[in-house]
Formats: sequence, structure tokens, C-alpha cells
Amino acid sequence: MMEFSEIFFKYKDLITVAVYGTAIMLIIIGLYGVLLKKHLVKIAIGLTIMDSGINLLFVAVGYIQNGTAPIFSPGHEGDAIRMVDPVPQALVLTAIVIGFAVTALALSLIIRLYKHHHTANIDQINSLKW
Amino acid sequence: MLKKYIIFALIAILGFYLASTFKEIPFGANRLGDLNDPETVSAFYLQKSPEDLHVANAITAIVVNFRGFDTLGEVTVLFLAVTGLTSILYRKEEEEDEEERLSIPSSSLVRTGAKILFPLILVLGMYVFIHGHLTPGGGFQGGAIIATGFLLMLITYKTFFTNHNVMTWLESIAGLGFVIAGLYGLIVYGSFLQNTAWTGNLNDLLSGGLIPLIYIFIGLKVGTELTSVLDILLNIKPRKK
Amino acid sequence: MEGIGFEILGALLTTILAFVVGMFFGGLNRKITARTQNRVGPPVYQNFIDLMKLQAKRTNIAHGFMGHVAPIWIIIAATTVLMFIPILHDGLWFRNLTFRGDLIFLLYMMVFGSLGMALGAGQSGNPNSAIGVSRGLSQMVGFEIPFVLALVSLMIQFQTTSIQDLMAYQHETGQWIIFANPFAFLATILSYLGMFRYSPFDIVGAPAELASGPISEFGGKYLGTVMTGGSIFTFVKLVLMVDIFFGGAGNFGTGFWGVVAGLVELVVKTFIVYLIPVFIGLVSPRFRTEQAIRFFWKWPTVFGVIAVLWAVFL
Amino acid sequence: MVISPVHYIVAPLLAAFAIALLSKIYKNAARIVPGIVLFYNIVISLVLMPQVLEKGMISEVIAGWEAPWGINLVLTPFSGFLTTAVSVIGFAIWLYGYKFKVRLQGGEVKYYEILQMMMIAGSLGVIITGDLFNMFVFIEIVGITAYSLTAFYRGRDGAEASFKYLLIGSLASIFLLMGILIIYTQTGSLNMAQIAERMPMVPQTMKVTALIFFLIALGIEAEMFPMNGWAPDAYSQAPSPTSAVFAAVVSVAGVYALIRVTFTVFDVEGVHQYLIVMGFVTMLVAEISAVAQVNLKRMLAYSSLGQMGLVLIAFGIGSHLAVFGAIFLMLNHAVIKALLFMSGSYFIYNSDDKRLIGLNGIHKRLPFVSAIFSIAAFAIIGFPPFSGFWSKFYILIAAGDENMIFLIIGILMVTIIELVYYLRTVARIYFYKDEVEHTEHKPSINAIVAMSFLTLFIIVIGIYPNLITGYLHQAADSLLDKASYIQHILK
Amino acid sequence: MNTLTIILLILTIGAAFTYFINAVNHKLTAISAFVTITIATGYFFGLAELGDQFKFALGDFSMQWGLNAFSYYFIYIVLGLSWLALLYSIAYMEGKARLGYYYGAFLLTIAGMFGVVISQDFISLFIFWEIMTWASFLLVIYNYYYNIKTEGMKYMIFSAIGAYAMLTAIVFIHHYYGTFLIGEALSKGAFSFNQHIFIPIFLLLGFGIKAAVMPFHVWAPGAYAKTPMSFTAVFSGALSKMGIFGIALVFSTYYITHNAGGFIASQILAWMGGITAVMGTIYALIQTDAKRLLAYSSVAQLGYIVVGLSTGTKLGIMAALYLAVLHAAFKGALFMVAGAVEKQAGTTDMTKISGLIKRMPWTFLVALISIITLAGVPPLGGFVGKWLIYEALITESNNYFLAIVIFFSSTAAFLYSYRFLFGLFLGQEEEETKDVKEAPVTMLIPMLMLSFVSIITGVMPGLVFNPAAKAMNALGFADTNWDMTSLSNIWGNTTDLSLIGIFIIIVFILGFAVLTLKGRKKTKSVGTKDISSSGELWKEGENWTFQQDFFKPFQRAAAPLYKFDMDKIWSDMGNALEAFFGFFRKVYTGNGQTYAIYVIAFLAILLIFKDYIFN
Repeated sequence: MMEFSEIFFKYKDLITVAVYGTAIMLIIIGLYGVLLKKHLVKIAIGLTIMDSGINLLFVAVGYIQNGTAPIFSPGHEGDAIRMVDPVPQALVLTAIVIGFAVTALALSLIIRLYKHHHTANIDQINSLKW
Repeated sequence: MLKKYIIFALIAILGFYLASTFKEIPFGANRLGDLNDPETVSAFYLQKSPEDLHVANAITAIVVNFRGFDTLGEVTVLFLAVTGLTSILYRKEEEEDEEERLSIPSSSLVRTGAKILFPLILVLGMYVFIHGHLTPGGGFQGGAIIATGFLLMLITYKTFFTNHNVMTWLESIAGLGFVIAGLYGLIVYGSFLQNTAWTGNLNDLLSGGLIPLIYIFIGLKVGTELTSVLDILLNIKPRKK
Repeated sequence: MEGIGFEILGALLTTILAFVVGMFFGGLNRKITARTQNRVGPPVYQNFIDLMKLQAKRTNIAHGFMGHVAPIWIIIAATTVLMFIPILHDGLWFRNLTFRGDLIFLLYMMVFGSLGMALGAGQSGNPNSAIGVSRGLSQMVGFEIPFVLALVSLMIQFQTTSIQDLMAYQHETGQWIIFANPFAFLATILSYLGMFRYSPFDIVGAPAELASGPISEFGGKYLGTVMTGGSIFTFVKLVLMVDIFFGGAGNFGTGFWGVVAGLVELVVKTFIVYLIPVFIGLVSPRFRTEQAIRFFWKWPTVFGVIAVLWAVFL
Repeated sequence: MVISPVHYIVAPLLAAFAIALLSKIYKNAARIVPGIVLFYNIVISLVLMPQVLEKGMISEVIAGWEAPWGINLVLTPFSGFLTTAVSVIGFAIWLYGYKFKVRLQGGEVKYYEILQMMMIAGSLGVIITGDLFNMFVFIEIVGITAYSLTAFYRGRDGAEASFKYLLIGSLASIFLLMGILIIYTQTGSLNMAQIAERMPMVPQTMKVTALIFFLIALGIEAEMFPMNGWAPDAYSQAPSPTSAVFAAVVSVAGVYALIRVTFTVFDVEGVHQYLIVMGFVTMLVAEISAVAQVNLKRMLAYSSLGQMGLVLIAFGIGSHLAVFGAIFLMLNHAVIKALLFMSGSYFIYNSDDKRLIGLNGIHKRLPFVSAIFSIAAFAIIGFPPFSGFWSKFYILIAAGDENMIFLIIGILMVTIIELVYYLRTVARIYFYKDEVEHTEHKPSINAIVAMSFLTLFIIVIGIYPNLITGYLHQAADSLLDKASYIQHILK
Repeated sequence: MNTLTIILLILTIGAAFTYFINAVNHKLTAISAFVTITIATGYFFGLAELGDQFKFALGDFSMQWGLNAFSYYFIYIVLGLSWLALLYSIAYMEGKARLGYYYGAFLLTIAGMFGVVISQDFISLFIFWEIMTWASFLLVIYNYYYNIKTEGMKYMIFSAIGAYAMLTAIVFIHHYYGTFLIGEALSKGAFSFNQHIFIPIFLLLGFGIKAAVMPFHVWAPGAYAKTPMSFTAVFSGALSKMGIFGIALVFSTYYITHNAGGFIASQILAWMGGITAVMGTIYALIQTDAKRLLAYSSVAQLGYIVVGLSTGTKLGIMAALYLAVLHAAFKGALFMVAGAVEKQAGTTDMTKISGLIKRMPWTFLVALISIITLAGVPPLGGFVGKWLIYEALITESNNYFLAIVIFFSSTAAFLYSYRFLFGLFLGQEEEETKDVKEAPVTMLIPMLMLSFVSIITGVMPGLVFNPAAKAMNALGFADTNWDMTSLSNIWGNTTDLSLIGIFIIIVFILGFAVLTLKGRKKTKSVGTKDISSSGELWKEGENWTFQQDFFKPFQRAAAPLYKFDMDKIWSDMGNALEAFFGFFRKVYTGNGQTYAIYVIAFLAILLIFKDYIFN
């Protein structure tokens, strides 16, 4: 049973690629949904996926190798040195909630659009143009 | 189709540049610098939150105190989202008709289970945001948990309606509480959201001065807001053919 | 012999002379036309008879104020121009107001009469007159251009705008300007054809088509006055031509006989110049107005331009 | 308790949370409370502005943590000037819209007023905050309120416009987060002043990439050309007071954020050229599109995009005089475009027709509003003796001093395009025969007061600009003087 | 408090007061407007003297208003003509709608012109220029919306182009010479064509458009014709002279230092002026509406003035200044005549009315005098102007062919002059115009005063020469003495105008006496129906007036000249632009996804080229 830090050292690049790559892939997939999918809900989903990609990036950037959660639980008061960067996590909290709010609004708008246009295809919802 | 490939190309370019950018940011490297003589904010927070605030959970300290202003704004965003939802999906009274909510009638198993689970979920949520400054989690998490409890009830019982009056009261009280707590700091110590001088000692339930109180407010507010969002979205009547 | 009285006397003499000569030229014109057409033709003094007949008419038809003053305007134009061009080169005789006006003034004074005529004809309300006026004015735009070009070329060449100086130059050098700047002469004489309104440029009056055009509503004393003015004006134009291009007249001293000789010379020269339009008129058919204008804008203008270039570069 | 910048944010928040309760007690609370709050904002500005002009700038910390660590609010003469303008115009718009919603149900008024007020409050927050992530939060507040308000009317188009806005807006927020993230990893700080201080140490590629993300995100907020497709729809579909707020407050906040980030935080070459080029493209495209519009509010929207482009050009020129002109133009545009939307909405309201046809010969019914609309139109074209002339003139002089003759000629040509369509509109109002049926809605007294107040401003400033040029000079200086900003905040 | 500012205040406040008093009482409107202009005029000529100055600071710029001989000369035109025109308006505008609007805009325009003339720094020049422009625009579109789309828009767009060209030049003057004061810029040679040539070019563009120089003249005819005649008198008489004022200002450097660049520019402008004159003339003589005829003739006359200015010689500038006054006089009178006819007979369409001479004799007299002046026939004032121009072109600056062009246009001017008189006043008396009355006296007085100017300048041009000489002196010319009654060129040839006048008058009186007295009994006066018509008699209801295609022969002869129609070229250009805009704005496809794609594409482009953009 290997210690995590050794695994980390062994496959550092791999992990880097895995973590960042996942986040960036999420962003790209979300973007794909936003730019190419015609269904409004799918577009909204794409937005949320992009959001989560960004949030994942935040957390990933905040990570410090074999660091612990930034909580001074009893017995660990002294070891701030081993803690991961808390600020990105705090920011991510905010970002998540905001993303939630935006998604909720988007869905409500989609509901209304669907009521009015009887379709959820974004190409057919362009009565305001030029 | 050309447009599609162009978009693929665009996305690929974006991904490439993102990757090449983040290649420069080593994963897992320690950017905090010296904790005793802090260069970066994180180091400063990690240093201050146990010493000055006596808050075990550094993230809570940051969310509620160091960057409490963001949190206030974010709570406002939620509040505004609910307001916006209500105004967007607002229906005049004459449009209202007694068509009941669209939901599959749930089995008795689910109903009994929900009955049993609902109070437990609420309790768990409250625990989470009451202990926000000691353990992982906090107001947002707790609020989310509470909202899930309500969601469970809402989708299980077609007759379950949340009391809007209570909702309004709760969220207003919570929001006002947050702001007033901030104003307390402003009035007493001259800086908005400033924590009380008395902060107890680390890892007590009653520690961190105002922080737990504020986090409770946040929890209540988030819970109610999320619940009312769900409520509103679920109460959309289906489009008449 | 000085003094205002002398001036007035000279002016009257000049006017009478111009009147008489002009009438005779008109008669001669009719005579020559008749002869070339194998007719006997009226006597040379026929115009005087016509004039007397007109003045003696029982009733005169007046068509309102403008029609009333139009003949006077012609008289004004003719006499003013007459007063402002030198009749004889030397001597105090017939000097009149020569030193007080220059070519540009003359240019504008010469159209004064036709404008007044046009106004008079206009008030008569006769469609024929109106048509005649329209043609006349258009044609005027045609022939003024080469004429002005010629005059401008002379002004440039001799650095003066006064006929006095032009005559003085010819007198000193003994060289006529027709040789000094022949193209100017060509342009001028061609535009004179239009100015005299003999055929081929007689569409304005257009006898037998327009009921004699602008003057068709004039009768009695009015027509008489118009004729008087016209004949004076004929002479004036000829004198101007002679003064400019043929060295003017009268280099025989200021004695009485010298003056007489000068007058004789003047009459001869003017008559020779006068024959040019007359003969051309005999042999040529009638131009339509736009044809006339185009004609004037074609060769005469080219000559005029050449004259100006000649004056500038030679 | 002593007045401090944080009141700009706290008072509206307090009100927003309280209204829900108050309106249960007193029905009209939802109408009146925002007015009180916005008026209180004016009071704050009037109290703080002298201190700012005297001290140079005010920096207030939140939660008692000193500048680099905690969040801090900054009032430089620049931002202070803008906050003052925004508060005044916001109050005027509230006054104008006080009776505006009477034809809707009481239930909605509450939400409408809260959202409107919070939109203004969020813009104020964007302007006064000194912290990048905090700016993001406030931008999101503005965004959420803006989406909701755009879709406020029942009609189908509102939702469509709002969805477009939301789509682009959330892209903006994502890219903004990306930029903030990159900057954070490089400097380990979120405080603008500290970032600006550490910026020279950041490697070039990182710097530029982050800057690009910021430019895109804030360019969307500042309505730059390729990113401003949402703007005309949102402007034209929102309720008219909201359109006024968009033009007068939100766009100002967006431009402020863009300028603050590019000027103060980053130190990258070539941003100025970028601003000039993109600003000119924005202006050109917007005005070109405005010429053939048939919808009044849409035309006004395009016109304000054009004005924003001019503002960006002026900032891009970057000399003192240019920045001066840019701030002046921001102020003018805020006032004038608010006025145009206010009066224009009365035309629409009267003719039941959003199209320009509805304006034909309307001056017979609304002489006062027509007069105000015409004055505002002349002012925004830049005719003397209205205030619009001076800002344009300053910008041109600045461009001339930088020897940009083609830029000047281009700006003036675009102005001629602008002249054409505004003239057509005014001509419709006064000189056309009206064909369409009209419903009679005289402007209410509060609207008249608000509009005549702003009109008075236009004319007075136009005749005697010295009233504000002093402040403007200080504002321009404070924006351009980066070192003192850093030094003052970081002590 | 300074006299100039007081006058400006009087005018502007009077404008506002007039506008608002109209709401109270329609009668008072005209009165208050007239009182205002009277006070202003009296105050100016009473109290203002040369060298008055008023300095103040606006924005960050120092402004300066002042009065020198040059501006004084133009204020004669502005205030004098405006005063007469307002007096004329009282009766002319009677019973028309929106009097407050009319008089307010009128006074505002006067204020603008006054300001343009007295402003000694570019900023106030531009401001007043704009005020003048849009105030006059309000008057152009006074007659409601059938001409807002066409004439009003054309006028405004061209004015804007001009004004913005001027603004560009001003900005660059500030850039290169660091000043806004005109005098300082002059002394630093800002208008010299040898350094920063585009500054004078742009300024000339700005002023030339207002002076309706050739390629930009298309706004003028319509605007002049569509405006109420009482204002058109000022519009063509005084307001267009602001352009002349500016051109003279721009060339004033070249007048002193005859540098090469200035020479070329002045030659080009001179030829443009000549072409303007020809174009205006030939289009004037094919018009059937008297107002349009006069409008085109105004364009032509301004062409003469521009030619005179750009010769840059003593006689040339004198010709320009002299014609500026004279054109104000006779063209103002002619527009007033057209207005009178319009008011009395209902229309100015020459194919509809004719033979008004018996009905409106005084108006006809004014028209006759003014037309003779316009045609430049001695002994009236017009001849002096013509003489000056030809002498300037031939004897001083060797523009022989330009002289020919000018002469062509002024000869063709006879045609439309005659057309105007004949069309309105002469010819057959119509049934429709049987009961037309003479214009009211308050309209006749200004016309007669203006025609008196035309007469007196014919025999005593010195009355105009002396102030004009002072103005030229202010421009930097050596103050040359001008004889009161006679003209003389540099070759020493003189023309004695008083003598000519006296002689002509004598002959006229003699001839008139003789012709009237001789056989007075036997003279019987008949109507225009009683004419020799080759046998056939006039029948009731027949109309023998010859009005259609009056100068068809000339038109046929000069067909090539009519090919080149500037108006069409401009309108085609405008339509092309509109079409392009309509196409281009389609980038805003209503599809939200497309906008998102724009954003991403832009982001990608920035990322790719980041090293080139931000380095």
C-alpha cells in the first residue's frame, strides 16, 4: 500500500494532465453544448457544465500536494503548513451558488419561451433581429 | 456542414490555449509562501483564522469574515434569483386554474420513507450549518441539504405546499440578520462585518464571535431560497395544448 | 473751341450723322438685295419714307408702360454707345464722352437695347413676340461669346480696355489690328453676323413666320422710334468695328476739311465692313436657333480662343 | 454613525430584504422605499465627494482586515464622480418610474422595484469595489437583476431577449472567473492594488492570457462589438425605466470595470490600440445598424452602443484630455440616453406601437415630451449649445493632439450617420401626419419633474461646462495616476 | 457688460420671448420679433464701435468676441437685411400657423449669424455656426413634412458635413499651433497652404458648402425655394454670405503672402466658382417656378462672389465684397417679390400666372430694378460688380478663360432674368389673376428700400467701396482710396458711372417726353388680348401665353451642359450607402447562439494573435 505522496510523485504529470485535462474538457464539452446544441435546455446544461469545469479548475489550482483540508481540527492546530489553499474553495462556494441562480433563471426563461414559441429550438426563436 | 467544423476549430483553439496556459501552473505546487510572514492572502488567512478569529474551519472564516462581503453579495444573488423567478413566472390570477401539479403518484413505500427521512434531513442540515465553523460544511451545504429534504417532500406528496408566508418571513429575517450583524460591526468597530472582540477559543461550539450566527442566517436563507426556487419551478402549470 | 455747349453740339451732330448714315445703309442693303434678286428694288431713301409714314400714322396702339418705354431704351442704348466710342481719331470733333467708358461698359451697353425691346415685346402679350424674344436672347448668348473672346484678346494684347488706346496704337504703328490679331477680327466679324440679324441669323424676326417677331406689336411712332434707334445702332456697331480693327478714321488734321475727309473715310470703311454681313445674308438660308447657337460656339469661338492664345503668347 | 462608501451597498440590501416584510404591512412600501434608498445614495455621494476631492481617495476596508487581505471599497475621484452621477440618475429614473407600473398588478411592483434598485446598487458596487472577485460578484448581481428585468413583461420577446442576454452574460462570468483564477495563481492575491503592484513579476504569456479573458468578459459588459449582440434586444424589450437604467447605469459600470482592469490592474502594451480599434468598430457597426431601425427603443439601444464605442475610443487614446472627454461623455450619455428612453417610452405608451410609425406627428399630443426628446436627440448628436457637444469636442481635440486624423474623420462621419436617423425621428415627431390610432396618456407630474431636471442639466452644462470640468480633471488624473492608487491603498 | 454680448442676449432672449408669447397672443408675436431686431440693430449701429472685445473662458478654452472692420462690413448685411426681412414678414406671415416657431427660429438664426461674424476664436465660431445652421434648418422645414425628407435632410446633411470638416480643421489648428484664437492662428500662418495643407482645405470645404460651391450646391435650390420667402431673402442674402466671410478669412493669408500652394488652391476654387455660376445659370433658366429660378440664380451669384474672392487681387476681393452687399440687396428684393406674388396670386408657378404688371405695378417696379441689377446692365449697381470681376480677372489675375466662362454665365443670366419678369408680370393677362391686389405697404417698403440700394450703388458705388476698403484693410490690404463715382483699373482706364447715369437719364427723359407728347391724342391703350395674331381673333377662355419650354432652343443647343446633373449623383450615392447599411446590419442575426459563437470566435482570434496585439 503506497503512500499517496509517492504515487503523486510517480505519476505527477499524469495526474496533472488528468485533473486539469478533466476540467478543461468539461469546459470544452460545455462550450460544445452551448455553441452547437439547438435545444435550449441542452444549452443551459452546457452552461452548467462549463461552470463546474471552472469550479473544478479553481479547486485543482488550490490543491497543494499531500495537503489536508484547511480545518484546524483538535490535534492538528499547528499544521497550517500542510493545508491546501483555502481561498479558491471559498471562491468556489460563491461561484457555485451564483451558477445555481443563473441556471434557475435560465430554466424559468426556457419555460416561458417554450410556452410562447411552442418549441425549444434556439434557431426558431429569433423574432428579435437586426 | 461548415459552421460545425468552424465551431469545432474554435473550441479546439480555446482548449489548446487553456491547456498551454495551465501547463505553466504546476499542479499541487505550494504557492502560499511563508505562513508567518504572509505574502499571499491564503497564507494570511491560514495564519489569522485560528489566531484571531478562533475559527477551526478556515474556509468558514474566509467565507463569513475575511471575504464576508462576497458572501453577502452571493446571498443577495440568490435572493434576487428567487425574486426574478417569481416575477418571470408570475401569473395573473385569472390565468390560475386548479390543475394539479404534474407528478407521478408515488408508492406508499416512498411516502412513508419520505415521512421518516424528512425530519432527519432537516436535522442534518441544521447540524451542518450550526457546526459550520468547526467541521467541513456550513451554511450553504446545510441549506442545500434542507432544500433536498423539501424537494423530497414536494415530489412525493402532490398535496405538499410550502407556506409562502413563512418562507418570506424566514428569508427576510435571515437576510436582515446577516446585514444587521454586519452593521453591528460597522457601528461598534467601525468596519462593516467586523467580528466581535470576543471570539471564544478554538474548536468550541461557541467560538468565532458572530461567525456561527451569520452562518446560521446564511443556512436559513439558502435553505429557504433553494426551497422556494424548487417550489416555484414545480408549480409551473403545464402548457395547454 | 471748348465748353459744354460745344460738347452738346458735337453730340447732336454725331447722332444726326449716325442716324442718316444708318438709314442710308439700310436703304442700300435693300437695294443690293433687290438687285441680286433681279428686282429693281426700292430707292435708297426708302427708309426715310417709311419712317415718315410711321410717324404720321393716325392711331398708335400702346400696350402698356413697358411697351411704351421700350423704343426709348433702344434709343438710349444706341446713343450711349455712340457717345462712348470715338467717331474720328483726332481732333476735338465728335469726341463726346469717349474717355469715360471702356470696352466692358460698351459690351453691356450694347445688350441694353435688346433687353428693353424684349421687355416691351413681352408686355404686348403677343405669343409671336415672346417666341421671337426667346430666340433672340438665346442667339445673343451664342454670338456674345466669340465677340467677348475677341475683345478680351485685344485687351490682353494691348494692355488696355479703352478704344482710344487701341486707335492710338494703330495710329502710331500704322498697323491695323486686323493684321496684329487676325483671329480676333474673324471672331468679331462672325459674331457681327448674328448681331446684325441678317440671314442666316434672322430667325429672330423671322419675317413671314413670326409676324416679324419682337417688334410685331409695335406700330406708328413706336415702330418709328425703334427704326431710328436701330439704324443708329447699325452705324454704331460698324464704327466700333472700324475703330478697333481698321485703324479708325480721320488722320487728316483737325481742320474743317480734315474732319470732312475723316468722315468720308469713316463712311467708306464702315460701308465696306457693312457689305460683309449683307452679302453673306444674300447667299445663305436661315438657321434654326440652336443651329445658330451651335455655329457660334463652333468656329467663331475657336477663332476667339486662338486669338486669346495669340495675344497671350505672341 | 459616520457615512462611508459601504452604505452604497448596505442601504439597498437592507431595503431589499426589508421590503418583503414591509409590503405586508404597507402596500406602497415597495414603491417608496427604493426611492428613499436611492435618495440616500445621493446624500452619501454629496457627503463623500468633498472628502474624496480633498484627500485624493477614500479606501474603506470590510471586516476590519487591512487592504491587501480583506475586501476594500475605494472611492477615487473617478469612481466617486461616477457613483454620484449614477445615484442622481438612478434617483431620477426612480422618480420617473414611480407611477410607471400602475397598469401592472400590485404583485409585480414589489419585485420590479427591488430588482431595479438592486441593479443600481450592484452597479455602484462594481464601481466602488477594490477587489477582483468582489467585482465579479457585483457583476453577477447586476446580471441576475438585468435578466429578470428584461423578461419582466409578459410578452414572448422579453423572455427571448433575456435568454440571449443570459447566455452571453454567463459566458462572460465564466471567462471572468477564468481570468481571476489565472491572476490569482500568479499573484496570490485578489486585491486590485496588490495585483497591480505585483503585475510586473507576472510572466508575459500569463498576463496576456488573463488580460484577454478579462477583455472578453468585461467587453461583454461594456457592450463591445462582437460581444454586444444581446444589448439591442435587452434594451428594446425591458420596461422603459429599466432600459434607461441599462443605458445610464449598467453600461457605465461595465465600461468602468473594463477601464479599471485594463488601466490600473494590468500593465500590458497595446491595450490602448485595441480599445481604439474595437471602439471604432463598435461605434461604426452600431450606428450603421441604427439607421434602418423601425423600432424606437431598438434604435436608441444601437445609438447607445455607438456612444459606448466612442467612450472606449476616448479611453484608448489615453491622454489626459481624452480620458477627460471620455468621462464627460459617459456622464452625458448617461443623462441624455436616460432622457431619451424616458421620453421615448411615453411615445410608445401613447401610440401602443413600438415602431417609429407611432411617432408620426405625436407632438400635438405630447408637446412637452416631444420637446425634451428633440433636445436630447440634438444633444446626443453633439449640437452646441448642449452638453453633448463639449464631450465630443474634447475627445476630438485629444485625438487631434495624438495626430489621429483618420480617427477624427471616421468619428465625424459616423456622427453624420447618427445625425441622419435622429433627424428622421425628430422629423417624424414634428412634421409627419399621424396615421395610427392613439391612446391618451399624459405624462404624470413626477415624470415631468424628473425629465425636466435632466434636461436642465443638459442645457446648463452645455452653456456653462465649467461647472463640472474641475471634477472631471481630477477624475481623469486619478484614473491615470496608477502609482498613487496602489500606494494609497497598500499604505 | 459688453455691447456684443448685450446684442446677442437681446436676440436670443427676444427669440425665446417671441416663441412663448405666441402662445399668449398671435398678434404680439410679429411685433415682439420686430421690436427685438429693431432694438438689436439700433443698439449695434448706435453703440458698438470697432475694436470692441469680450474675452471669457469656457471649458478649458478662452473665448474671444470682437469687432473689426471686416466683421462690421458683414454685420451691415446681416442686421440690415434681417431687419428689412422681418419688417416684410409681418405682413407676409400674417395668418400663417406656428408664428412663434417661425419668428423664434428667425431671431435665433440672426443671433447665430451675428455670433459667427463677431467670434474671434474657432470654438465660438463653430458653436454659432451650428446654432445658425440648425436654426435655419428649422425654418427650411417650416412648411411641414413634404420637404423635411427631401430638402431639409439634404440641407442638414450637407451642413453637417461642412461643419464637421470645419471642426476637423479646428482640432488640427489646435494641435499644430496650440491655439483657438483666429488672430493668433493667422499670425502663425495656420491658413497657409504650404504647411498642413488640409487645414485650409477642410476649412474651405466647410465654408464652401455654406456658400453652395459647385459639387456641394445641391442643397441650396431646394432649401431656398422651400423656405418661406421672407426668410429666403435672408437665407440667400445674408446666411450664405457667412460662407463667403469664412472663405475670405481662410484666404487672407494667401492675400498677403502670395505663396504657390495658395495660388493653386485659389485657382481651383475660382474654377469651381465659375462652374457653379454656369451650372446655376443654366439650371435657373429651365425652371418654371419663379422661386426655384431665383434659388438657382442665387447659386450662380454666389459663384461669382467665390470667383472674385479667389482671384485674391484688389479688384477681385472688392468685387466679392461689393457683390456680397449687392446680392443681398437685389436677391433679397427678388425673393420678396416672389413672396409678394405668392401671397397675392397664390402661386409662383410661371406657367399658371402671368401679366401681373397692371395688378402689382410697384412690385413690378422693384422686380424690374432688381433684375436689371442682377443682369448687370448699366446704369444700375449690378454693372459695377460685373465690371470689377472682369477687370480683376483680365487685368489683374490673368484668368482670361475664366472671364469668358463668367461672361457666358452672365449673358445666359439675361435669359432667366427676362424669364422671371416675363413669366410673372408680362405676357397675356390671365382670367385667374383678374382680382389680384397690390402687395401691402409693409411688404413694399422693404422691397423699395432694397431696390434703392441697387439704384444708388449704380451711380455712387463709393458708398459701398469705402467700408469694403476698410474691411479689406482689416484683411491686410493696403488701404487704397476708391473714387466715389468712377471705376478705374490698373491700366488707368476709367469708367465714369455718374456721367453715364446722368446721360442715360437725360436721354430717357427726352425720349419719354417726346414719345409721350407726340400724338398723345391719337394714342390708344389696349389690353393684351387685342393683338395682331395673323388674322385670327382671341376668343374667351383662350390662353395665348407662351410659357412652356421658354428657352427650348437654348436648351437644345446647350444639351451637353445639362447632361451633368450633380443632384442625381449625390442621391445615388446616398441610396447606395443606405443599401449597404441595410445589408451590413444583418450581422445581428436574432439567434443567441450566433452571438455566443461571435464571442468565442473573437476570443479565439485574440488568443491566436495575442503576441501581435499585446506585446
